[in-house]
Amino acid sequence: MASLELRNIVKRYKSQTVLDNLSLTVADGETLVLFGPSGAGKTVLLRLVAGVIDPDEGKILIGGEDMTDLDAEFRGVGMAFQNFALFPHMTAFDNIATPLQAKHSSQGTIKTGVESVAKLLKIGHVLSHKPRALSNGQKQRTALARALVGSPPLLLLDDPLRNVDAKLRFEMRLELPRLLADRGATVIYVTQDYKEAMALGDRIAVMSQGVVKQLGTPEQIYREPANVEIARLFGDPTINLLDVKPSRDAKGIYVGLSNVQVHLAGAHEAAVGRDCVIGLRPEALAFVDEGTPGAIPVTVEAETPLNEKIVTLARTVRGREILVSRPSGTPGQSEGRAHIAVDSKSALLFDRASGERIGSKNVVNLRSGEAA
Amino acid sequence: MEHTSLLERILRGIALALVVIFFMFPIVWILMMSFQTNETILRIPPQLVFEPTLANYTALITGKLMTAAGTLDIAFMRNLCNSVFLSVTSVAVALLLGVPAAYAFARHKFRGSEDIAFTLLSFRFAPALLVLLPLTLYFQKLGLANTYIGLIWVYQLICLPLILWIVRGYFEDIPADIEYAYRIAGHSWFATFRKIALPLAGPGIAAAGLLAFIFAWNNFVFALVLASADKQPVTVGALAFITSSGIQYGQISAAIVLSITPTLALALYAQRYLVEGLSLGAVKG
Amino acid sequence: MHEKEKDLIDAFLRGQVGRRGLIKGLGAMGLAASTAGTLLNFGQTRALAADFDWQAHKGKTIKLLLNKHPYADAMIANLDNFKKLTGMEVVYDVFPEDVYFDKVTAALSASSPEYDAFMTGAYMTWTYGPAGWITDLNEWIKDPAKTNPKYAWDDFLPGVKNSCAWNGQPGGALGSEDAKQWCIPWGFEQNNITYNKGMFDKVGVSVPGNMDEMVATAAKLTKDVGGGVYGIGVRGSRSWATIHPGFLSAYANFDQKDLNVSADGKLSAAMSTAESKAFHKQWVQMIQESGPKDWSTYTWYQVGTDLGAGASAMIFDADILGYFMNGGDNKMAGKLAFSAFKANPAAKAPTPNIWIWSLSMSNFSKDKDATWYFMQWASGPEHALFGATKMDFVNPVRQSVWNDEMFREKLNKSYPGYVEMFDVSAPGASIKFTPQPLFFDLTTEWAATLQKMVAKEVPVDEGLDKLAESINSQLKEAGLG
Amino acid sequence: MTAATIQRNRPSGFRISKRVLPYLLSLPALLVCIGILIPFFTSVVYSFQRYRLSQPWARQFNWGDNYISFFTDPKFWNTLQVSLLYAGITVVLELLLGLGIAMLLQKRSTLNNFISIMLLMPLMTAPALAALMWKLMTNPGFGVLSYLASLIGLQDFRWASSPSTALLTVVLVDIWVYTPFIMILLLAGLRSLPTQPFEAAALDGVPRSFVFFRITLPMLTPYILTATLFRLLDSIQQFDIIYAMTQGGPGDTLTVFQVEAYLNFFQSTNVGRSAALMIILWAITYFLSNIFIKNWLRLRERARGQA
Repeated sequence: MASLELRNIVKRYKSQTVLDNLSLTVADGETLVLFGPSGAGKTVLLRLVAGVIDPDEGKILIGGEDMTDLDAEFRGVGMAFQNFALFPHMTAFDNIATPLQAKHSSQGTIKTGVESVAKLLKIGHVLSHKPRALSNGQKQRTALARALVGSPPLLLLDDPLRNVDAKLRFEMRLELPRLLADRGATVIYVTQDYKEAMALGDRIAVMSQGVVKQLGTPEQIYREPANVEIARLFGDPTINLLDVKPSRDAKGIYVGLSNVQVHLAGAHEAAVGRDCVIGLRPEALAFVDEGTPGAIPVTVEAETPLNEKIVTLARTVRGREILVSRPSGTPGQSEGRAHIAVDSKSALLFDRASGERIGSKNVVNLRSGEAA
Repeated sequence: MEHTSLLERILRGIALALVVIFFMFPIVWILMMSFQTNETILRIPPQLVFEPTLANYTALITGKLMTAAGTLDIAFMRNLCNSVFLSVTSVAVALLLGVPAAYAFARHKFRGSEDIAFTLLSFRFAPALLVLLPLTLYFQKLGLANTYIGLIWVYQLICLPLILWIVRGYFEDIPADIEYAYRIAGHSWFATFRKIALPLAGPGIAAAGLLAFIFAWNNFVFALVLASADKQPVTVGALAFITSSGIQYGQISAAIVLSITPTLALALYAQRYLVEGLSLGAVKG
Repeated sequence: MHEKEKDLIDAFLRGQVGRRGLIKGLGAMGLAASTAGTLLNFGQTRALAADFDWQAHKGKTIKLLLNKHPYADAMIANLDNFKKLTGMEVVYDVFPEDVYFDKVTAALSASSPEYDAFMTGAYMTWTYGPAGWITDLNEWIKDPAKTNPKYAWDDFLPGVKNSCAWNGQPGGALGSEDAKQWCIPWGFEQNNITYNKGMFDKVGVSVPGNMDEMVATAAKLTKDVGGGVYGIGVRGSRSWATIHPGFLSAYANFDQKDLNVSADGKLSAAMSTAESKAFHKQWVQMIQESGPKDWSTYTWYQVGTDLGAGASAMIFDADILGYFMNGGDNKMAGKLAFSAFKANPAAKAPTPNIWIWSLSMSNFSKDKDATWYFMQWASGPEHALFGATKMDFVNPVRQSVWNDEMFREKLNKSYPGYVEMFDVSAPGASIKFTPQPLFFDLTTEWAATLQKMVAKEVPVDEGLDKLAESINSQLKEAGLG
Repeated sequence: MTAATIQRNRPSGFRISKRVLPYLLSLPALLVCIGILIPFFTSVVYSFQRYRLSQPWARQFNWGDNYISFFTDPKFWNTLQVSLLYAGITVVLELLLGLGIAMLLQKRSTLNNFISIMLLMPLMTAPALAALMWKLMTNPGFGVLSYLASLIGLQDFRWASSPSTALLTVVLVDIWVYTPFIMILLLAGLRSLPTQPFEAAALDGVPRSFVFFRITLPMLTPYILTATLFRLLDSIQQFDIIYAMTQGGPGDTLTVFQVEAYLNFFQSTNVGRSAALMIILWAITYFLSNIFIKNWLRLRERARGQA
């Protein structure tokens, strides 16, 4: 199989720097998700690895070998595009067969190869169709099949679920991890959907404006986001962010929320006395009875069932909105006055000016891309 | 456009009919003249009824023209063959040179590519005579005067910029990802060009080629200045019917009809490429 | 060939049998006249071979540039005899007249060695000669080693021959002592009247004898013939060709000139005289009243075609145009008649300006001696006679052909009045232009001015003054004025 | 796959560098055109000379004299005026007519497709021959158009032979030959427009004139620009039709640039003046095409940006 190493990649378009001195290592067999908003440079990065565009500076190593100056066809990677990029003048079969044809495989090998991957992706019945006769889902599977069919050691998947409907996306999100694991390939997966990122990634690299802001396991990213922005991107409903100024008393470090002192667990010493933003995941809040220590009085304004959970919009006495999430079927309050409590262990504190998280344990060395 | 009133449909029909009459009438009239002798053509006022004769076509095809001054040898069929040969070869060469260049301009934004592309296009707009006259001197020195090669070269002045400019638009309209996908699948740039870019731009290339063919076919002055009689196209050849014993109107008409026929046949054959090909969105760039 | 026939032809060539006797004799042997002609030429070929080494350039090839014209057709029809005589190969390019001279200019200005000899008009040599594109042919004509003794340079009509010789000085007299023979005349045209007898009889008019009568006759014809027929056909396109035929012939008859040449050789425009203005007025009036409606697009083709098709009642143009329209499948074939025309009542005789189709030798020819072999054959007495009697090579430029009874008889039979017309106008026939390199500038602008006058865009007097002014400034600019 | 198997896919032997490739692809086309550039510069040199073929001894550099003399030469100003007028009239009329016809034929149907191919026939007629055809048809005697004109009361209509109608006649021929060119480009454009905006407008009951001026025209602009560019620059250089019909006459009515330059070269053999005229014509076309292409590129960028 193949590991991937990017060293100090710089890519500019005209005066704009799209990738700024980016370094990244992906281990053999690992699935790395590139996550970030559009324009972050994810797709450019993928194309650099594929070899269809060239970096201005830096080196690309695949399987330990320098491939920077090698054209795409010599890199032996497989890629699926966000817009599928199917060849409109070829049947699905021929589309899928192109990587095998490039290897000058025999007709028989090609047929077997295409049909087996088509079966795996459940598109065996549309192989004779041209792309325009395929549904979006079928197109997406065809594109995926084409990327997989040559058993490439390195797979590049550029947001393959972006242009398919919700149902299919849901299905594929379940299917894909197994599929990728079975191939045993090294995978780089680009997405803008945090759930996809969480579901698929062994590690996630969160990108923004051409640099990796945070690199870590899905757990790390969720629990210890490097900054407010990342915290906001991961999680649905989005994290509650409230301005606070942590103080210290005998019991430890606390913040004031609606005149209630909420004590935080964990190492937050650095935050004391600074203008901060506190991040509270909706699921880290729970309805409690009045009188529970640290209970914050709120007014429930609305309640929305969201699949397996229920999201409640509440308002604090200072008028700040707050989202509370609880699993369906658990007790809660749907209107009127209520009290909520904070799971103090999961509270996150960010510097208000810079947005950086304060007191992180796993500070990422962003320049080298390696976790400290 | 769905709900059109009856009145509007009638008006549209009338407008279309007028258009067809204006553009087709001269063709029809020339077609009729080509089946008449000089005598019936010269009747005043002109008449619709006549006894058709194939004499004009016979004269053109056999190369024997009967006139007051005796039988003249005419080389009209030779002119026709020259036109076919010159136009086909020129367009073929222009495609061979222009399509890869158009691809380069479309896909690779290399240093100075816009300037070079514009320079190439501007050749299309240089007055032909400006280049042609000194060119005769150089051709003489290079031994290209009076050769088909020299002529085909000069014809590039008409064909190449047209093809370059139009085809470039088609290539730009093909999403780059489709080509990337093929490269990543393990194919060389040349295979990608051949198997992906060319087939996808095919109708556009055909339409551009057809337009270039029409312009090459219609050219008059290049061969006249640069080549001897045996290499003249049909546009020059049709003038041979203005003879000292009178203007052979019937034969001129037949010559015009014969000279339109090959391009028309080509256009009919390739008609789906012409409109649909052009509407791929390439002309807009 | 049978011995008897050979003997007969040889006897003819020795002068023992007259031409008519020859034809009769051959006819009795069952040969058609045309075959007899070819045989005759073949015999001449053998006779020529006896006195001159025609085979000196055997195996060589020369290439000609020809205009699509009956003269060229006649030459091509006889070409096999030349090939047999000399063992040379001749290839040729024929171009339609519409583009012919442009093709010549293109080839010569590129110094192309492709063509060895080409057809041209005498006017064109005023450009080609100074440009160094063509050769002075005196070098060959006067060299007995290179020219067949029977070539008979003196046989050429002097006026025509001299019109092809110019010393290269702007304004220099044609045919002067120091003149260079830029081309050899081949066939020529005088400008006279060809008219439709039937129409003249119907309306009851006779052939006009001067300009006033011509204007009146043309007007009457236009009014009375009916069927859209107009009175007089003359050329009118925006080209030198509009000036040189009838127009200049009549103009010269009033002793008017295009240019004045001063003692020190300077040129100046001469068309703004009172006489010139009076003549222009008459001419313009004639076209307005009785000319073709689209006169300004008329070249000799339209002028001729209209006459042949019965759309015009008379033309004042090249006599040979009338000749051609009187034959073939033209509607009016056989119904046309010819007459010389003297525009000025005070003049003694007609003074037709002439157009001379000639042969020139390219200066870029790679083998001029071989080319001359072709030229002397093509302009030689034998071919001239062949062309005149067997083909439509009118008007021949050799006196011997005009003296030939068979030729005169042929003309008299089918073209009544043609010979008389020729005889009347020939003494006064010559080129009436002043030779100078700006010939085409001058005549094109003159034609454009005429067009403006006919369209009433400018009064005649003013137009001529402007024309003279413009021409004077161009002459100055070119260092000639 | 191991590193070793990747190794096997490595290119061997000669390989074209990615940077060189585009130059390599465009080089042949460029070379062919550069060959034509040399005579262009020769013409520039001629234009700065006093150069008549018939007076080779007087040939010398007179630098800008050929150009300077144009300023005081009424013939030159007439040429400039006629050329611009001709180009302006033909392009505007052909554009309007071409757009109208394209809209009539917009709907895809067998009949419309057939008509659009039929309408291309004038374009396939060489302009030189088309001029000949129209000359035959406008002959005052047997010409059918003259006859038809006389039927509607235009006795004696003189077409190309009268200064007052000559321009009209050649413009008519130009329209006949080249409107199909514009028509086919605009038809292609119309048919490639997305349908949604039109459907939406129709549903909302937006007036048709509004749809035309606010939706159709703006979306069609790139096509219109291309068509106008090609036609305008061809039209200002028109030669075949005018030369074949009137040789620039009657009078100086139609002495457009190329006709004047052609006559200057082939009849007057005044190479210097001929070259100077064409250099000016070239400068005009270069200037115009520059404006058009700049706009065209900008429009295209914008269209791409939206996509």
